[in-house]
Amino acid sequence: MPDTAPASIAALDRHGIAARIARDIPEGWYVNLGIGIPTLVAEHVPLQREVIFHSENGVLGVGPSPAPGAVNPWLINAGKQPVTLRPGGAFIHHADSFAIIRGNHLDLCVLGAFEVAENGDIANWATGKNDAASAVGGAMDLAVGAKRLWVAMEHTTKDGMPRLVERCTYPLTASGAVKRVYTNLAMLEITPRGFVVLEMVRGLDFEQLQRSTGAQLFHPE
Amino acid sequence: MPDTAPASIAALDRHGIAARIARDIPEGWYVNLGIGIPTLVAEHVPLQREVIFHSENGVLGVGPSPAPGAVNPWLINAGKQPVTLRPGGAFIHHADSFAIIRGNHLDLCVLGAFEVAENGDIANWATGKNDAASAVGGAMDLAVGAKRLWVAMEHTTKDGMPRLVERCTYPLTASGAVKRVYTNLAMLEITPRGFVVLEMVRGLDFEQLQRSTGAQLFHPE
Amino acid sequence: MIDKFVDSMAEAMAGIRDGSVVLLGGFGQVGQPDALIDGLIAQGAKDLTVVANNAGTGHTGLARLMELRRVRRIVCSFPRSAGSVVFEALYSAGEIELEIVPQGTLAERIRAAGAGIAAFFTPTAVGTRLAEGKEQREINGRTYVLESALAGDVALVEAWRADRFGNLTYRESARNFNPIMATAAKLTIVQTQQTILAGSLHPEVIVTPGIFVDRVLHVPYAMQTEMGGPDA
Amino acid sequence: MIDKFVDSMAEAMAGIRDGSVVLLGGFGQVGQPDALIDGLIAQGAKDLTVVANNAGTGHTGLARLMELRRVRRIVCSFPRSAGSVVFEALYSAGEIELEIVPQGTLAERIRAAGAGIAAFFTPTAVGTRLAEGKEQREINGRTYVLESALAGDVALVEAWRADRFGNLTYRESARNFNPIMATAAKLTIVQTQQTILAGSLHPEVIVTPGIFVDRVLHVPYAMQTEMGGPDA
Repeated sequence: MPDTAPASIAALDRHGIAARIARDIPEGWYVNLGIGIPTLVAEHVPLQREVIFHSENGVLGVGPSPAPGAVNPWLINAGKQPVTLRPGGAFIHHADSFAIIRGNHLDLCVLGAFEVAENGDIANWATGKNDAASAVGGAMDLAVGAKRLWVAMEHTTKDGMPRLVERCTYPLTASGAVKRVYTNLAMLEITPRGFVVLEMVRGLDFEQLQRSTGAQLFHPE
Repeated sequence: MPDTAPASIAALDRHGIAARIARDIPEGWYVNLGIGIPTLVAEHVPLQREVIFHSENGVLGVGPSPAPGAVNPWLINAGKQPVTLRPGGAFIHHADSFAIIRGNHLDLCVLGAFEVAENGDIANWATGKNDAASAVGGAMDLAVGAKRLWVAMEHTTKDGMPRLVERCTYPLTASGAVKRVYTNLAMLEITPRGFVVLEMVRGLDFEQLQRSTGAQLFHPE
Repeated sequence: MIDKFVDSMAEAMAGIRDGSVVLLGGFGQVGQPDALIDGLIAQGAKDLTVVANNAGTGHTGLARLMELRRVRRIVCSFPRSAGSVVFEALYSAGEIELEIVPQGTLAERIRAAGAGIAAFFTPTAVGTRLAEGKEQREINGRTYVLESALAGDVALVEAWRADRFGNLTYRESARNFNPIMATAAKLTIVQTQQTILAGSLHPEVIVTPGIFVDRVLHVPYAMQTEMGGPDA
Repeated sequence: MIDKFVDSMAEAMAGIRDGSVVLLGGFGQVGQPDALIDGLIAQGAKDLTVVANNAGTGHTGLARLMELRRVRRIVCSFPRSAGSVVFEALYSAGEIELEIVPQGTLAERIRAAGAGIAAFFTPTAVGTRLAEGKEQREINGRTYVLESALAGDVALVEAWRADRFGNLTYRESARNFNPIMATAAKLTIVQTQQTILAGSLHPEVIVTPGIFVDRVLHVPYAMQTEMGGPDA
């Protein structure tokens, strides 16, 4: 395909976003992965690079999914999927698990989101004022507690509406918490200026990315 | 000796006070014993009557002192004496240990005191305003946290001054906390009326006890 | 001799009153005291407030208790999930009250109740809908919201092993809310998979000391899954 | 490969700065990180604030650190005890600051720092000299006092067993303040009696998960008692 056609944009799929995030996680970090694309990140961290995955339900050292037939019914992650335990893992109770989260001990949390604003606000748990029974789970604790909050999401909605915005329209999960956003199109850092584009996928230019974004984008200084 | 002479008062010694308290502790209670006379209480609870003694430094199920030569240097009580562990015992950390205390889970705490007032105030940690470096330890937590606070002490000072008073003169450990006082002369309950005398030692009459006490005494209703 | 084992579900459930606040251990299906929830269904108490992470799935257990209109109010972090059909129907019909609490705040409020802490300042939910109307305060340059202790009348707990003193261990991720709920209720009732009848658990590995436990019912897992509980 | 073991006391103590707040585990002599305290004495940091249950005894360990005028301030529950001669001399000479905290409040303030709780309402000390000047509030008919989190720059911890991930267990009553102090400092340094070199501790019996631990030094007990520490 010719390089100039829109179809040549090498947008990432869900695993592509997860793999891109995995590249930025060094050995030795303690990391919590939210539901959705974030959960896929673990699959892209090589087992020999020791990263300790934490799950809200009191598991440190979450390992890969078990083989079919080897499922342990007592061992699930926060997404309620069966998992395994890696060497060095530990079981703790819920108050201790959230002491880890709230107490700023996690090096990183990766969450999905509906919207991220240029001031670092994140909305990822409820879609409107009427949705009073939305499930917040541990997202608010994770968003304020981890040393770094990164978001993994599609750059726009299925209808093409931007998810990176000036101000969130959905109910907030936390204010001013997001440090980085990894989308199918780009990797952006949130700075006092706003969204700074650190990487774009092949075939995409800055103006195209700006048109898919609901807030001003900046080049790195 | 004739029954009427003052010398015939069968005042209790320290072990006598401890033994009297031990009689009132039923099987199954969780009990914290302070330093001094209270610590002796455990010796007077028969081993077949299962009482679980708690120590602030994270021990549940404190047992008798070890035999000489069988001292375990890792196992002490809050008075820093070597102890043993009884069946059913558990080790916990300090925050969990004081969660037990503050959270109202102990059936009983027995403390020593300098003074107890008729309103249940207790003073047991510092003797004056100048004594700014006094050691409070866990006494304040125990006094407010246990379901029942009993005090074990001599009825008067060595100089004959009353320790049961209208208002404490020493710095308080807790206000309105004491339920019962066991002394070398009597056992008294603290009620909305004040000190009610439930028992006196043999040879002592109510008027004599009143003269040794700095607050009004009452008969049971 | 101290012996917290009870012989029947009826004995385990005795005295639970209408209007009680009931703390339910478990996260999803794991660590949930399924047999005791069935026992509570049979016991009959109503007008309950249930504190749990989830609002039940399918038509069994907590969902069944709600379906029978025995739950007036639920306090949880994750009400709507796959299979939460009973909750959703009751909620949209206005037949159940809901208090949503962030999961860590829920855990800490329960832990505070057990530890004698009346209230605490947490950074979670500041600036969000769930902090609206709550006292906020800036401490060392950061804003915190005041949350209060959440105590229960009854806690239903699933343990892995228990001894006659009520000392408990849990299995893997089934630990979750169980240890903190055990500390926060006036009456803590435990179902355990295994019992240490001849002696006691090792003092270094006990997660919940017996001081927090009132009654223990032995519910071997096979019995529980095949028959829905020992009395079913 | 994650490996939190360090090979020398110098490596264990690297970077501790003047003016640090140092949390010292232990209750009396039990669970006290004696070798690490000796290491801190050798390391040289001064103008320290020490948080510990006791204020040292005799002329070794914490007492020695104070005697060398390296401790500006001590926060503890039980300053004056048999043998606290160095503390008493410094205190009556006005050469050390003292903050007395009830033992349970001390433990809870440390735990709060590790758990991201900025402050909490406790019933302890209400109506006493130790609550004077502090915010008080009636909650559900009872009066509570507001206490704030107490964080450290450095925690010195004594463990029984440690693995390369920094997971720890403790021995009997040597557990005491160690697990909560491990959670509450920017830099947590551990001395351990035993190491699990070939693998890792059992996940059900770990008391302190490695996430709280930065450095582990292997200090077998005999070495420690006979020689005053591996580098002494």
